[in-house]
Amino acid sequence: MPVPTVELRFTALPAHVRTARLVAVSLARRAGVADDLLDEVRLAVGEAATRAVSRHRTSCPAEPVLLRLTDTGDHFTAEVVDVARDPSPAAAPPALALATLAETAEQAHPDADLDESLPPGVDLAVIGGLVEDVQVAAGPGGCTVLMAWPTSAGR
Amino acid sequence: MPVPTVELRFTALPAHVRTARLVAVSLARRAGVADDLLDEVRLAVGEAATRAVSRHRTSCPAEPVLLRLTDTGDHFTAEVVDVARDPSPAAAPPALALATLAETAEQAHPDADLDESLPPGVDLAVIGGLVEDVQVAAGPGGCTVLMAWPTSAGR
Amino acid sequence: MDLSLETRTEGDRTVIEVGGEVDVYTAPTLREQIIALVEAGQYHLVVDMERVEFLDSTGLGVLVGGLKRVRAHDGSLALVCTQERILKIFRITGLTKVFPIHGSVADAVAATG
Amino acid sequence: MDLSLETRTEGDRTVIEVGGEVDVYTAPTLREQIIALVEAGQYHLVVDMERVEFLDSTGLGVLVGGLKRVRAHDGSLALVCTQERILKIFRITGLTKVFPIHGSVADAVAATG
Ligand SMILES: Nc1ncnc2c1ncn2[C@@H]1O[C@H](COP(=O)(O)OP(=O)(O)O)[C@@H](O)[C@H]1O
Ligand SMILES: Nc1ncnc2c1ncn2[C@@H]1O[C@H](COP(=O)(O)OP(=O)(O)O)[C@@H](O)[C@H]1O
Repeated sequence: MPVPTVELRFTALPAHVRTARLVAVSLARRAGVADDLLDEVRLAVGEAATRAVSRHRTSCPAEPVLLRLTDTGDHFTAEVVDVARDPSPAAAPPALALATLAETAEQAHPDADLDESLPPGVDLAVIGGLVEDVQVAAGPGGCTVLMAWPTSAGR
Repeated sequence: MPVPTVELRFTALPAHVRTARLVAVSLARRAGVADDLLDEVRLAVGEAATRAVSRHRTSCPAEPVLLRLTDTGDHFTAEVVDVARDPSPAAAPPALALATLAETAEQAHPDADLDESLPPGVDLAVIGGLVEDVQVAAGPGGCTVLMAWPTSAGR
Repeated sequence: MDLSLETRTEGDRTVIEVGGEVDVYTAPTLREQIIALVEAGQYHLVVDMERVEFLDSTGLGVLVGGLKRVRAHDGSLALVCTQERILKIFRITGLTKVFPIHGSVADAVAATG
Repeated sequence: MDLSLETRTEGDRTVIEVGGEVDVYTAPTLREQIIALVEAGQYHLVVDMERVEFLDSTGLGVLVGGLKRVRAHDGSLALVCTQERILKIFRITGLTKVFPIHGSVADAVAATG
């Protein structure tokens, strides 16, 4: 029996992040991930896909982002792979990213800094805060975020 | 601007035909395909994906089926690609497939033939009956079904 | 949405109320239900499709298979369907000439054959 | 589901009722709405998130940006949110300490600051 795997490759556009979420949640549900974890799957896969799209748009807008979804039997895994070869400086550790966020948010009178971009690393900090089982592999040729959730078969 | 394209590669399993339908309809809607054509997209993509899954299960169950969805601006296209190298005999022409279907259905006392498999070619006949713009390219290395629908931008 | 199946008897007919999506993933369940009814001696079936949300050719195959099975016992298989989007695939495939298609379960039960 | 936005005034506050999904695809629309209100001199905003179905960090970024903008005019930005699944991302990111979060629009309007 082949392992049930779905790969979604999408042009680095914001709209396709929605497709990534839709497919991830639909397959997670079918794989038997608990209902109360599905919101977590939706948000975590969305964050990882948004991050990959944003990295591609900076570095290689014509290349697709990959989302690989696998039902291993006892786990449902979601792997988001980007091939951004010009990555932003190594992501800040989650705690630092969140401290910077709180600090910028509390600045009462920003000088000119009115843009909405979050401090680097907030996306990974959100994923880390949500998902217990997550691995990030970053290198000069891109970044992979691998997340796993138990299925009913694995509980 | 890269052309918005989503590629879905899925293990040849019945459950994943649902994912193919879900993604196709969701992207077609977002591309601006008219609401009253979305049922057509759902059914036609489902038929093509079911056919590809069935061909792979006979010939190459470990290899994934490909669904490529593209928003060209004035059209939304769905391409289902199988690589079944041991294809069933060339599909019957649609009219013949449907005549055979009606005939088998009307057999009052079938001998032993109680299986539910449809005569070959019914799937393509349904697609042909639904979709105006469809091209089928069959060869010894697999088969591609390419379907296109106008978007609001193209009307 | 997944398949839902409910069966009940009305006179000498057995009504199967089908809901949700009948496709390559769920069609085996419908097939097994029909086989079980025929094996239990129910040869006059009414398949109520008013709550079906999706039906593809795999689903048609199961209905054709069911028709063959009941006819082998001089039985009948009638459909209840008024949904245009479901009727469409019966029209395309010419099966509107093969299955009696009724507007309501009451009509299907009242009809002979 | 797509984003929906409705704005109305209650006393000296402007309430933005947000519905649907706030993500990388729709966040720009929310940002433009907030910018337009600030440019029109509305510096006390209440963002009602009770009908939000999804909010990611891009949406948080827009809210943080809005907070910075109104504070530049000594204004305020309060949130209305009782949905656990939406509150979760504010907790994870520590932003529950940055935004006043109320249980109803009435509470948010009654609160000072
Ligand atoms: N956003 C959507 N766009 C199009 N179709 C949808 C959408 N949401 C649900 N559907 C329908 O739901 C079906 C499967 O939904 P899903 O929840 O993935 O399946 P299941 O109920 O088996 O888990 C699809 O085939 C499609 O008809
Ligand atoms: N079957 C489903 N499984 C999971 N999520 C779904 C499903 N159907 C709809 N959704 C939700 O709907 C959102 C987008 O639906 P879609 O119809 O594709 O977007 P839009 O409204 O922009 O066309 C997804 O992000 C998801 O939250």
